[in-house]
Amino acid sequence: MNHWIIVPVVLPALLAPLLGFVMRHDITLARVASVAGTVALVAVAVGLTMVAVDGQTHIYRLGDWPAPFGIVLVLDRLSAMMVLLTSILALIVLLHAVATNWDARGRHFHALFQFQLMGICGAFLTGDIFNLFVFFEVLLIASYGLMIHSGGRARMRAGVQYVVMNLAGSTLFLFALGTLYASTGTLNIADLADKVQDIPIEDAALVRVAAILLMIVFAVKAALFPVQFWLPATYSNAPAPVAALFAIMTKVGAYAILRVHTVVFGPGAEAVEGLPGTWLFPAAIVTIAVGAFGVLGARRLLPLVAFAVVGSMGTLLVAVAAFSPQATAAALYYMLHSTFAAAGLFLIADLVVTRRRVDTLVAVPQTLQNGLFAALFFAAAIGMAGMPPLSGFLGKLLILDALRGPSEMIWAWSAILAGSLLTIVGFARAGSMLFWKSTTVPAAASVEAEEVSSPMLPAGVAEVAPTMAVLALLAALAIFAGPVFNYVDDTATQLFDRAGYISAVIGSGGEE
Amino acid sequence: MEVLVATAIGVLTAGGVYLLLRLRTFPVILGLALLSYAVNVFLFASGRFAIDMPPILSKYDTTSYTDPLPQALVLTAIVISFGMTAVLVMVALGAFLVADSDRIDGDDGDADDEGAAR
Amino acid sequence: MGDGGNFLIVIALLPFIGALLPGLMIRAGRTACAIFTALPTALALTLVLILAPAVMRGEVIQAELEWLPQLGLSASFFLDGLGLLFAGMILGVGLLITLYARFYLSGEDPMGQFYTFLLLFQGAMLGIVLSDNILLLLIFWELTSLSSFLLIGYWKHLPEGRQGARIALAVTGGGGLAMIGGLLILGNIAGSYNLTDILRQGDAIRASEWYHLALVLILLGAFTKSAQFPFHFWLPHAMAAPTPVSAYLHSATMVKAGVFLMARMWPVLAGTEAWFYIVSTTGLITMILGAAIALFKDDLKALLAYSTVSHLGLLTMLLGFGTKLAAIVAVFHIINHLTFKAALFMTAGIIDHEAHTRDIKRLGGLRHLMPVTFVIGTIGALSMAGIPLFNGFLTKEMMLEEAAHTVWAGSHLALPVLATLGALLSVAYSFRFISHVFLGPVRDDYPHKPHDPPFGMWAAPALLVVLVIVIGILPAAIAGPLVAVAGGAVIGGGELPYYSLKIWHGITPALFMSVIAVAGGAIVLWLHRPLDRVWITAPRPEAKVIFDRLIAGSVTISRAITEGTHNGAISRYLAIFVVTSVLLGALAFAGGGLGAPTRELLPVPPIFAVGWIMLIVATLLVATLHRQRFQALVLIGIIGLMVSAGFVYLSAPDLALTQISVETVTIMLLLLALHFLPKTTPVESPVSLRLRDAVIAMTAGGGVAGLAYAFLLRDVGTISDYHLANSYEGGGGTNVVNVILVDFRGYDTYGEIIVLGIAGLIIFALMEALLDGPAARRLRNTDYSQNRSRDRHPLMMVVATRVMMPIAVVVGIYIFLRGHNQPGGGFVSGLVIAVALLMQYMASGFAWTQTRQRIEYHTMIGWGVIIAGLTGAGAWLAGKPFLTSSFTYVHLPPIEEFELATAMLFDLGVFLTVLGAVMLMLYSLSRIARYAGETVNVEPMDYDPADTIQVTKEEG
Amino acid sequence: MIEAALLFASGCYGLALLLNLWRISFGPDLADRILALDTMVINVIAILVLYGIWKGTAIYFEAAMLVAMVGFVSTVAYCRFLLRGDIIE
Amino acid sequence: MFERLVPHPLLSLTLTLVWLGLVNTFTLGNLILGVAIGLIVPMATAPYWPDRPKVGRPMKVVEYAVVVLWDIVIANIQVAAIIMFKREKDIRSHWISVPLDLTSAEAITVLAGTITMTPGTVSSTLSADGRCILVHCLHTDDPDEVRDTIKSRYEARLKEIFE
Amino acid sequence: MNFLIELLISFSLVVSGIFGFVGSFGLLKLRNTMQRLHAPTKATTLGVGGVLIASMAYFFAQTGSLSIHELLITLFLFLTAPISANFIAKAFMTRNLSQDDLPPTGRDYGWAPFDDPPDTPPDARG
Ligand code: NA
Ligand code: NA
Repeated sequence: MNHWIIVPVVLPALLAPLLGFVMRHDITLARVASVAGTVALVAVAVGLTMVAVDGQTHIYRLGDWPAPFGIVLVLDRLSAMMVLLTSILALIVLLHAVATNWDARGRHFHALFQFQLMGICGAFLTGDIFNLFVFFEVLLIASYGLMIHSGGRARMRAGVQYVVMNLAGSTLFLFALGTLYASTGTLNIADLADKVQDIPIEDAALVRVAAILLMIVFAVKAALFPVQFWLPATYSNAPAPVAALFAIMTKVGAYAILRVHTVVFGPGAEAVEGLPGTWLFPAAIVTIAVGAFGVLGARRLLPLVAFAVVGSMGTLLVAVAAFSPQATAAALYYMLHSTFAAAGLFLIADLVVTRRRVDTLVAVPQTLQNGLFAALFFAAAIGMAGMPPLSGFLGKLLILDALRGPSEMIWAWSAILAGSLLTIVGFARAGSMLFWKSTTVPAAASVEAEEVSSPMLPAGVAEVAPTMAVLALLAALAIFAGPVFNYVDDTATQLFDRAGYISAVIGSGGEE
Repeated sequence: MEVLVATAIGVLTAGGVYLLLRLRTFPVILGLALLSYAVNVFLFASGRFAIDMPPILSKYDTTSYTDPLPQALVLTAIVISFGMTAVLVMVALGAFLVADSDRIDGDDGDADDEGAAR
Repeated sequence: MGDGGNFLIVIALLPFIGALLPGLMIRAGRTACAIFTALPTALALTLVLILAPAVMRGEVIQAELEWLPQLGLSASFFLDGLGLLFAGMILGVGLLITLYARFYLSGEDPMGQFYTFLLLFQGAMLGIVLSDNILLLLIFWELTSLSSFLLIGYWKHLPEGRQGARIALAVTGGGGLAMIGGLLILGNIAGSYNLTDILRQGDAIRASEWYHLALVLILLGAFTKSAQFPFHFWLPHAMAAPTPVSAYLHSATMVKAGVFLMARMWPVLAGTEAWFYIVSTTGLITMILGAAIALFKDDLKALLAYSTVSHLGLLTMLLGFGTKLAAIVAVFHIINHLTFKAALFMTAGIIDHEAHTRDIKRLGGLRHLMPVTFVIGTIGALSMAGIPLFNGFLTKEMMLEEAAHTVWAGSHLALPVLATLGALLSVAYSFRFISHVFLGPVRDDYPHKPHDPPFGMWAAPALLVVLVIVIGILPAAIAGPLVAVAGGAVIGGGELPYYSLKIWHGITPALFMSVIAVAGGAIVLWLHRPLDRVWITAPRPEAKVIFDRLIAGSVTISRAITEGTHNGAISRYLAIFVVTSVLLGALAFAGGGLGAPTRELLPVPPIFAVGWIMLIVATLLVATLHRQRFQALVLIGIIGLMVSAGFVYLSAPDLALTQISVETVTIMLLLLALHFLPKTTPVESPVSLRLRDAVIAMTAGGGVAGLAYAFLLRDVGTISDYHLANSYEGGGGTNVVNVILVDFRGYDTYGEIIVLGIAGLIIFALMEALLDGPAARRLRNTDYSQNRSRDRHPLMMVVATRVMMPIAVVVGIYIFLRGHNQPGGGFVSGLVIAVALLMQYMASGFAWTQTRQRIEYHTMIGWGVIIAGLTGAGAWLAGKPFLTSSFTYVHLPPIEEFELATAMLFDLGVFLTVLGAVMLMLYSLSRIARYAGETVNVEPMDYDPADTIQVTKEEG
Repeated sequence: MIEAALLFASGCYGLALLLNLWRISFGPDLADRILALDTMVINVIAILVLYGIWKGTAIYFEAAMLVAMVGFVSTVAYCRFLLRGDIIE
Repeated sequence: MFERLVPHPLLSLTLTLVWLGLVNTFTLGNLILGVAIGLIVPMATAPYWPDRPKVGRPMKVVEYAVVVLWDIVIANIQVAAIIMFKREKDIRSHWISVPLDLTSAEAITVLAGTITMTPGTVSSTLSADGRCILVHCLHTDDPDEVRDTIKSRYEARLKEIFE
Repeated sequence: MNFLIELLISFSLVVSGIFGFVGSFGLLKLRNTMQRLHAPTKATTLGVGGVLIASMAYFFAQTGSLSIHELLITLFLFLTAPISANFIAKAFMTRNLSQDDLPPTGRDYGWAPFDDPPDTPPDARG
């Protein structure tokens, strides 16, 4: 058994208490440790991805109990990819937070950050549905802390809403799990898949309820209509690096849908035949619209970015809703892209908003390095809106290409393309206001504002580098689209190989 | 018995949902507390009921035991929801102290007047 | 792929690589910057020219790099006649524009940026014309939209620039998105996204049921890019860009992209009725409308812009005719239009640059002041008017000839007449350009005294007008081969139709039409003043205004939708969430059957029924009396008590212990918080809303109850038989629930204690943040001490606690130690000790107790989490997976056998975390209270009567 | 005989609980409600012990003990809230 | 030294008994563990109980306990009778102020507790200086007699025990 | 099981039930809060006591060994019930009464809820 599989959970879980309880008085030490830990996490994630490339489903039996009785971790291409994505994103975001001093604006940033990573990695790696709940809670509670990091009126109020919404979601999760256990008597995902297969439609009412409730739970995380309302206020009020890290949180929801509703309730299970997609698809279409309207109608930069995230989740889930290997591969590629795109946009938005001091889309005096920020914003916006040459365009093409069923095509294509148009127009309006119109406002107009706060220094390399790194990743995703897609394509194939998953997890008792 | 527990879960859920939809943080917290009771009992019920068969193994006789797994799950859920509630209480208190309002909806227009000044 | 292919890839990449240079070179000076921009362009042009002979021989040069083969996207390029024509134009004009811009832009303009954008645009444009893969083409297509956005908005201080850029992006970007759809459908029909493959399948495509949809979508892309009616309006607004941009993008290149695409797709899409009517009609309307508007524009660049619109319409119309001959005419006109229009734009730029105005009404008589410019401008304009000896004449004649032969909706007259009208208007505005700008008397009120610019500035247009004349006179020799090879590419190979490029074709219908156009044009110009007045007063829909309204409307609607739905009303979000869950749950339930019940109902003892009544009533009371917050908390106490008792009855002693202790601590936290919160909830929501919520709540409750009832009657086999069977042997404990918690599913518990630890951290962090911020002020200023009892730490309570607390600690230890085998465990134990400490805090106050506290709570949580983690990791030493437990039975002679298990150590981690977290939470809340002005007590109780006695005695 | 006595006792405590519920619902003073809750806790302790006798097991005993302990702490906390507002000063 | 190691011997004894009560099975191992806990826990919690109360005559405790238990049984019957059979308007309640001779906090607490646990009386509060107990009497015709009973029957005995 | 023990157990249970009920009945019946305070704090003590005696007897009869953990509950209740009553009484008094409604302490200081303890620094009053 490969002990490295547990390391993405245990490493941050051991580091975080040290950060929170031992190093809490020394920010420099905490920074060094936190960054070092995250670098190590990236290294481990790379290693695990290389392990997973062999196409095997690797099992880690916690407590040495056999599945389905104990909890197992499952490392396959999908979970490895998600952990790798998380760790890379985390490293970039962390460097941004350190460079911009966000981490010092409140207590316990690094500890909460590492706990959050632990929760996310745990959610990706687990092969047990109740354990998925537990790690959802770990990542959520850490996110509550990060969300309200450094306080402030608007943030606190948004924080309350965020917490309440997710507590409601967690409650529903438990209702769903109760129903699931009551109807199958097991919690292991592979075992569930096995059991659900055997449930005839005449006896499927309960398991169907469980399936749909679970989907709503995941939809809340994935910001799917009509449970997406919480996201814009949360993301736009969160500290920007946190919002950037949250880019992966929506993906946790999408991942859970992929994992659970493909393996357990996926195609071929008579009991829930067609059930997951029926609702997911129209909801995803509306989500695209919600995101697009939000971007176009935004009065402030951060909500604009947040709505763009909503829109991108809609696009992603439209592809997921097809529940086919081909569309899933496209969705996975787009997931990689949209995670970095959203993060990049939040990071650059942070740099801009910090200097403008407001995020309202009105003209204020031009800040230092206007050109630099304009260029970064332009690139990030291109990424988010899915325009070439960055990877979003390819992702969108892949999704469009994968959705060719006549009925889904008309809706999905219209929504994605029209949504893109509104998004582009919205970003153009915003960018024009932020970087072009602002050049026309004489600095004297807001002398008062300048006087009350200290003058802003130009951004150093350290502050800009993380954003640039994200953009470089988007470019790399585009340039190396072929190999990347090969990986996600095989990932999707593996994901849809339910029998292989079941036999790997419970069949042979796991490989050593 | 089953009817009573099911209805109790239902009433707890209904009360919880009703309070969850209120406009101030405190009743919402109460609502979540009720929901938490409801869901704990619900989850517990997924193991079905048995009277006087606690899953404490006895050396002497080989009686049957109730399903222990949902109990363990409920324990985990109770602890987690305790942590969550504590955080929510604190965040709600913080929001009240900072904003001088314990309204939970952001519709009184004050979310904007800071323009999210950082 | 041969050398040619390699060249092709280099050509496609050169502008992008070059785009990095200007930015780097700008410090070396403006000229160096221009040179370094020209360098890649020139290099690429050279390479194109090297490849040209082969293309002229009819070869097609191809190159392919794999990119995303799974999608059918490859970086494939090919160079055929059409590509050659366009590549030559793009690079050639690009070079001229680079030169021109060097002189045109002022010192304040960031030139590096300009050239970077220019090269990006050039690369994108070049990519379009060289792409052999329609997905690749789409990528370049969108890139032109983006780079032109940057170029149009280059003068960011001008509102027109910003607006124009956005309009252009919205229209062309939107069209591009439609085109994505169209081209993907096309690729689907053809089974390949390779252009060469697609071009071979014209018949299959035209026969497909998807043809019309694809056609419309692709044409949307082409029409928007080429400013066809009704999308023509963006082009004039793009004129806010610096003139080099206008000359490059809006005469020579970008606007031609749409025409290029129609030409490219001509073999596949043309030839159907739909194509004919959509394309030719659109072209015709655009031609006439553009010309008419151009006639009345006073801004030189606007005039030229609308004339460009008109000429693009002409090209579109020609392609729309669907005949091979018309297509070839279109190709030829592309060349001609390029030459004169680029020259004219540069002329306009020179005039603007010199006279500081482009307003025709403020100009006139410039021929005396700017003779060189006059010559260049006049030649360009005459060509534009279609006057013989200039190249514009040639294609205008051919166009009129084609129109004369084309039947439109059964009418033989419609097209010739309308085409003549278009030509007439074209003559009129061309003449107006000459006469109102250059002719007439010299004025004395120019904003700036004009004179001819330096050579560098007029060299480029001069070169172009030379071409105008040379082609005009010797068309077959100069342009013939190129037209042949490009036209051949457009019509998709096969025989070229008969045509001849010459000035005199004899007495043809086109000649008559041409004469009418010139004469009529002169008359219209003569009548310009009265017509202008009519034009100005005539009501007409202004596309730009409509577009603005459309966008403003969209924004307003978007805003209304967004802000109406995302208005921060979380109570509504939650209502939607609940309704969604119930609704979808019910639908899912209805979709499957429910087997017959397999379980008997258990009997209900009366005492249980009483508990049920208590619970129901208490819940209802909480819901109805929740406004009295304290009272609601008291009532919640009943629920907790009843649920715990229920757990006992239903064989879950561990749950009962946990529930009751957690509930107590929760209530403590709520009470601590409620101290600072309002004590009552005001009545805010109307009855209707409360009723709605009640209905939602009851539905949800009913649903959950039904669900629970459904499964309570039905058995299912579960995995927990394994847990019961292996708990003692494998886990070393008889309390199966505890063994599951610390062993079978210890990983869950590990996550769970981390949740608690994080909760503690967050609360602490939040407390610190609050005491740092404005909340601190509020706390300081609020008086919480009204109507309070005067005894803070009553003697009786203190004394009772002194006895109670140690006992509670012993109970805690007991519950901890027995947990593995009997109900209890680290969690409950932690809570019991926490409750004991809490009792101590309540009795003697926080400050007094805290000073006697030896272990920091932070440390306790940290140790808890680390101990649990290390216990889990300890299994690695034995080569076992994380959290593998081990246990042994120890026998020490005087004592009976007892068990040592790593699970206990893990449970110790749980214990420490729970205790630390709870205490840290309480600590944080009381820090806030102390901040709110509570005094700190130094004595354990308010007053110890024993002290008085002593004092009295000493005094006595 | 024991069974009958158990039944009788549990009937008494059941009724007692309902009476407590009445007082807790109608107060009138908050002190009454706290008192009623406190009484309810004591009644529940008795019921738990009765249940233990009925089933002949000591497994539920800790629950009764814990109820006794936390019941007291809650009562004090509720009262302290009314008395001082801040329950731990 | 002894005082530091065993700050409250009586408490240690109590805790050992509590432990034995908890495990509910008397074995040597449990006794050893109980004694250990009885020694360790008071040490750990000693800071919260700074001054060891003086218990002068421990044997008197037994006598006191018997008296109180007896009174409690009687009290329950009397109060039950009042509750069940007395009409509301016939119940004559009184506030009684009982001045104290006791000064030890522990003694006062035991007295107040005893008052509450015995017939028809509830000790409601102390005076601010802790020298007087306010007792609420459910039903009596002679409040002074109640006060005298409290002082003679309980306070006197407690004074012997604690001082 | 020995009849006497059975009798003892049954008797204890019946007594316990009666007093348990009477306590709560008094809580309902009595006229004001202070009076109501008497009912449960007394009757339930014997009520629970009865159950505990029954339990001890029952388990002694069953297993032959003395079960003493019931005494722990008694210990708890004897320690806590007076404190609870004391707090509830004070809660009632603070909310509904004043020093004037009560008999005098006969000393310099009033009753604890209404008067600061001796030696209170002025800033700590209230
Ligand atoms: Na009493
Ligand atoms: Na008494």
